[in-house]
Amino acid sequence: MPLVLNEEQEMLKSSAAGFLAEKAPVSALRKLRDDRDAAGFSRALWEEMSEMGWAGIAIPEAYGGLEYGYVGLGLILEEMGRQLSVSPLQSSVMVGASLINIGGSEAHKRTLLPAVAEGKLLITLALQEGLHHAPEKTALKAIASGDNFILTGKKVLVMDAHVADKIVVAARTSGNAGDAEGISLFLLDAKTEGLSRERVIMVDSRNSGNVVLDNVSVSKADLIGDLNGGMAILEQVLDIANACLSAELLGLSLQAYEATIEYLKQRSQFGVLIGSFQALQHRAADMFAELELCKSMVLASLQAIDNGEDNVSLMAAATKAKLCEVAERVTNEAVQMHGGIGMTDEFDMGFYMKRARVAQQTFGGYSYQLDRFASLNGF
Amino acid sequence: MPLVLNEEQEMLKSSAAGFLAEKAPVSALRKLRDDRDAAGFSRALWEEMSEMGWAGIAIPEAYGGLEYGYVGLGLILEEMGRQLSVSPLQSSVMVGASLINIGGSEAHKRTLLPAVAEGKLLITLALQEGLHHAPEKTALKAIASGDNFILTGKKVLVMDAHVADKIVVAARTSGNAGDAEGISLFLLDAKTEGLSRERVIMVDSRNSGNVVLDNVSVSKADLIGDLNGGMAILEQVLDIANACLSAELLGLSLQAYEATIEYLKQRSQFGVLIGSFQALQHRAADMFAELELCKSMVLASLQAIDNGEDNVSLMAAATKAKLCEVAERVTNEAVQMHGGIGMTDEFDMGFYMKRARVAQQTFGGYSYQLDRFASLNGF
Amino acid sequence: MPDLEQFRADTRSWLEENCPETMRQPMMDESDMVGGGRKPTFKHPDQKLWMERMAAKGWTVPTWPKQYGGGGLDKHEAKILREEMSSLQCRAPLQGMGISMLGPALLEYGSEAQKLQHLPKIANGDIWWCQGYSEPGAGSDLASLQTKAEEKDDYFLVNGSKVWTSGADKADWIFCLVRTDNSGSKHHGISFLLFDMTSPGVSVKPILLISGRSPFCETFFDDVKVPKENLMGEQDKGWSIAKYLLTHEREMISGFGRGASKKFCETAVEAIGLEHGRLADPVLRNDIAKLELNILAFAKTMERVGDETKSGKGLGAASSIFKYYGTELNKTRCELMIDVNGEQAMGWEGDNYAGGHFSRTWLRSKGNSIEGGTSEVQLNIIAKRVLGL
Amino acid sequence: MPDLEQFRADTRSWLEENCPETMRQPMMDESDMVGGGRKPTFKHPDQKLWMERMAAKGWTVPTWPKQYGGGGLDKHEAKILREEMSSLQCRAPLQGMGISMLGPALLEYGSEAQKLQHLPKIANGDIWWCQGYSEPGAGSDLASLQTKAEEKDDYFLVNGSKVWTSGADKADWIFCLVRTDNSGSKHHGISFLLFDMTSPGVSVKPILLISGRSPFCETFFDDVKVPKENLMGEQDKGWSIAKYLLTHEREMISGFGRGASKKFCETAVEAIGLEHGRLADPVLRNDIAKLELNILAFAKTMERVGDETKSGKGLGAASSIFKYYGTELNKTRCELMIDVNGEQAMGWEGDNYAGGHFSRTWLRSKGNSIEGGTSEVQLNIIAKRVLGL
Repeated sequence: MPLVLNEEQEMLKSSAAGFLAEKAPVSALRKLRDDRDAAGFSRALWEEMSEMGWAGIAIPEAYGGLEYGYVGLGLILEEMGRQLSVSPLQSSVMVGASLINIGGSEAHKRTLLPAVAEGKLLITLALQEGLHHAPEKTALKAIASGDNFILTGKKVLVMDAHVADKIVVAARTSGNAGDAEGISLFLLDAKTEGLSRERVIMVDSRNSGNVVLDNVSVSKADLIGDLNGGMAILEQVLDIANACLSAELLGLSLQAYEATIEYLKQRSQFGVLIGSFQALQHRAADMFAELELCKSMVLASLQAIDNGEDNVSLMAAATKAKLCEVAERVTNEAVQMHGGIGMTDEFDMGFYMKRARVAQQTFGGYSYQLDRFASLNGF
Repeated sequence: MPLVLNEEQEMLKSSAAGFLAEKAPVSALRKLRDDRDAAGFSRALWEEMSEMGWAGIAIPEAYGGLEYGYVGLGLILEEMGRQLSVSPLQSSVMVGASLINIGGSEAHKRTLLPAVAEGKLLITLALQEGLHHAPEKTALKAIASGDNFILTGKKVLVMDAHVADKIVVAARTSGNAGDAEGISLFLLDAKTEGLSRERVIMVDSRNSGNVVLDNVSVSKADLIGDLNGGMAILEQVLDIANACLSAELLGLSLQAYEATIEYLKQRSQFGVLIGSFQALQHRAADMFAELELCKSMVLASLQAIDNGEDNVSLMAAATKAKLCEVAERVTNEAVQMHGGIGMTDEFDMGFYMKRARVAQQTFGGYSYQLDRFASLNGF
Repeated sequence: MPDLEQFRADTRSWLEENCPETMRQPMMDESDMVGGGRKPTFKHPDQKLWMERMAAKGWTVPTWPKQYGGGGLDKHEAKILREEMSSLQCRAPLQGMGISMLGPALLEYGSEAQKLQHLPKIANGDIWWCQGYSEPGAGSDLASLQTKAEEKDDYFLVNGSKVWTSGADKADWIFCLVRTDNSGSKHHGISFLLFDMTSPGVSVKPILLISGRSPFCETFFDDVKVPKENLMGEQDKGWSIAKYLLTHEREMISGFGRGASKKFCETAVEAIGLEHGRLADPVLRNDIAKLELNILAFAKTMERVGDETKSGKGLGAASSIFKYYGTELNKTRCELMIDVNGEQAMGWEGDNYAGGHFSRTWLRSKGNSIEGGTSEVQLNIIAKRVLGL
Repeated sequence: MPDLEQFRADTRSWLEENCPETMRQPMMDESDMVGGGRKPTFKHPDQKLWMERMAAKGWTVPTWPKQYGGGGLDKHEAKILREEMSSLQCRAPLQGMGISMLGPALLEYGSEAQKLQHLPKIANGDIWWCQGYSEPGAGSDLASLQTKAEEKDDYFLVNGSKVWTSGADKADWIFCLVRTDNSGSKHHGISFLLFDMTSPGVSVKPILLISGRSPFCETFFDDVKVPKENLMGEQDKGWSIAKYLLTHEREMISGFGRGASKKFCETAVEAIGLEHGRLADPVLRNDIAKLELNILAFAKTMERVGDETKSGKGLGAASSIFKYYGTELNKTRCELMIDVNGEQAMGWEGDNYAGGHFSRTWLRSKGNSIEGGTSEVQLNIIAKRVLGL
């Protein structure tokens, strides 16, 4: 498959760009934050997005989706990154639907995916327990009890925890924290007794939260995938999530970068445009090169997923590592090159820097991904 | 002790600078190389240096030295780095004499050190066996046989191997490659039967070589330090050697850097001096900052050795790591900023880059030292 | 030097007796700092006690002459006081622009009357000062300032505005760069005025930063009358005072790189753990090792420059790197702090996230390389003045 | 496309039959390259055989028209040939400035007579060409060239000198930028001449590089007479040809970053070994991981630009990074190669050190970011032409 967007994809990208610039620009995020909005995103907007098919963009047609693949989802996320648009696309489509589609039974798919595709059901994943992403370190215990399992423990950084309808919880059913084997995935209703949710106000003003499970009872029928076999599903879903988050990071980096280049062309200091300073020019040109590499990696890894290639994990790890590195650098340089104004809350650049760091850390940041990339390469 | 040179040290440094600029500049190294000189250094010059006391600079007065400490030796090596002067100061004074002084018996010291201090005896260390510096991986076997040991194996990167009078060989007397315990140090006469030496023409045109031992018999009396206890001595000597090599790297980096700054002030391109290009200015200014840090670290680690402080290993590892990083960057930038002329053999800059890499690698380069620094810090 | 040993012993016992236990804890953030002023705020009553006790001995400003409220210590005694305070972990009793910036400038450039009027009040924490330097749109190009001071009979009439005025919403007085002449080069015609923030025509608007805090303000002057005796130094020649203070400021800000009581790598080991004796995150380990190495090398360089100065070699060229290197190092440290603390560092508020301590500290650090002369300006200065390029 | 499938099958079987086994081994260094010329040197007789067989099919220059000695392949066929050669690891049968630089320029700017005179000899390896661009003292500022060509009756009289002339000591002909007019801007008055290196007045002096090799020369012209029909393109307007060729050259040099048959990390594992499943040197592991990642990302970017061009989007802005990024990447690779190979990489000669293969390759790589437009010039170009700064 050529490493280039086809006409349909180009159209999707430009229509998403237009829609988001109008309906979900940075000012919308700012308003959600300043209003301390209860949902943290606009439900009306999510309805519009769903009507356009975005909630089902990567879901197979058989289950009510558009089946545009993850290249399609990535294009939308890239544009959302540019505008810092907020929606449950990451929690419920990028992760939730992918989980069900990869690991769920036929019954799960039939009942859940069409509702997700319509935007009427939000499914999220509760995975991380400690300070850092480390799926194999899952320790939250699920103890068998008759036909049920009893779950107790705490999860953090659960996207849209406070508004999700269903939560897939990764729990340990055998072995010890650190073993890849012995992790199982349970589909819980968010209103299940014993499950409590706490919204956390994050640095990026988004909607991650904590989920506490206190003797929650789940039926074996609510297992996603095989007992003890959760890791294989998680790996596939996490590869998808990291490639998609890389697309979002690409969009926000491009936006921050382009705004900075524009600023260099307008701002004067010492009687000349600061864009005429060669030291800034060279830093800008070098970042341009890095961003071109990022574009190639994002597209290549999303295509690898859609084509079912056998190097998806390696590509996803490489892409996320690269995007973490470049997004961090570009957002830092954007603030530095803007000078004092870049430090003010009134100006938008801070939002880009904040979102970048959270998206970087989500499902493993630079150090996690570079280590994984090296290990997958056998060294 | 204040982190500043005293008057005596300042005088030593400036007299060394004057002497070396006249007697042992880069052109002398070039001539040694082009003539394929048999010794690889000037014996007459070494005699002059020895008469000034340099060969005994760090040797205690009781054994015929000047007892100026390693700060003194470092000052001379820094100036030798500036001129790329060649002499056995590294092999026989920095390493050989330090080995005897730290690990030798009173008899060893009395018989050997005065001769080293007079410049009449060259002692070197044969340590490395594989591609990389890894003292605890010493595998060369020394098998006990009556009152003797029989040594067989090969050593590489032995400084001045082909001209040394005595060679201290690190050998394994118990345990396995990788164990810190079980290494012993043997003092061998270079003419011992079964010992052969091969000079290797190195990228820096210096005098490292290989030593092959084929059933060489050594007496127990020639042990330096305790049987199986060589590692403790080696560690102290290697800390000294790495701090001193850092001083040499500092000198060569400063010289390469200053020559580059001068070039930026003379060379025109596109009708202006290239030193007026801000991108080059910022790179030069940032390197200036790094070099100031290097100066502080070199002096601090040499003082720590002379004061017998308990953080010598940490300081030596940190200093060598820093100098490796900065010397590599500065010599690379020096060639790049000089452009085409920097690539020619006719111009001296290539010699600085070549010597830098060998001095970096000797007794452990950047990756070895940074790892050691982290480990010594407990992480 | 038996006198100095005696001084050390006396100092230590006085500190042990007089420094309250609560004032021997590390400061958590800016809210633990004491700034004094007409309407001082004290988070804890011991802060007031400690400030007053130290002020009574002149030790809020140990090296200032006694007649101006200082301690009259020579540099050896001052060093001993610093060392003993550090060894007992005593907090600074009083901080702010008055002590660190204006005071030294007054001692150098002020008239006797100005010194007597202002210095004791600074030393006692009676007056909180702020600095009026930067202007909207001027940024790094400080000398292009436009705030106008017209010479009238016995006063200057000040009109214009300042930005990035640190703590202007809490300050009692301001020291301020104004333009008294527009006809020559931009460095000529600048004057240095001191005036009361309660003067009619002064208004202040805090600037909300990306860290969610407001340490800086915009400050507006609308026909503010400043008595002529409040001019410090010569009229039109205030640029030399400005430069003197900029150097001071840079040295202060470069200190951001220092002073963490616990080594960064120890925090990392607690947060991440070890594996085969090495930090369990091998990539982060590398970055942390580089950071620790540079923190060490930077500290040694400050020590070296200090020792060179003490030994009479003057302030060497190495000091020109402090602002640049120190602030860049601190930014790197804060980025790694985010990585090390992971989920905890993503929080913005709430007790579980210490009110967003990590994320806000990280965001605030981004300003270090902008305020007080950007890193780019610092590199320009090194290239031109030190390297002669 | 059944024709293309047939073409692929035919090509493969022809290559299998005709490419000698020795020509299916990776090249070790420059001495394995075949350049042809009047006095060709072949390290191995199969080199000659392979060059002649390929030349006979026109496949030394597969896309050139058949009347000029080329293979007349379209881009799809050419791609198939490349892929099949690569899968069988066939070496390039003939390389040099004639094929990669002058040929494309001749096709674009040459007269029909010039094409017929020169192209077939290039394709057959009969003539070795060198390039006369840089001049002593001009460096990156190519257009300030001073080599003078005075117009006489039926010839130009050329005086001056060139530097960094690649392979001038072995070349038969030179294509050369000269100044035919000094009166206007520096970009005007440059002309593009082709002439025989055996012309009276041409002399050559090899330049010894830090790598101990001499791929470049200084070349001197002393009253060299060049017939007027050897002018390529318009007189005084040679700068456009020069720019065209510079772009070509940069694309060639950027290729240094690619093409290692074995992954770098595999070599590292062999040299250093694993510990707990990770490379035993944890610091080097990090640097190698970054390198491998950037090699991958750079390769994907070249692939993307290629695919964009093929799909009719034209050569995007991304191509402007190739020279800069590719050469910097190769320098990083060579530094790490030194680190990985340690003691072996410190050798300069002798069989035990493969004649200094590692050290000389490393030293040679330093020139990549200087020749063909320095990295600084590339960054200037991106900043101005792409970013509009």
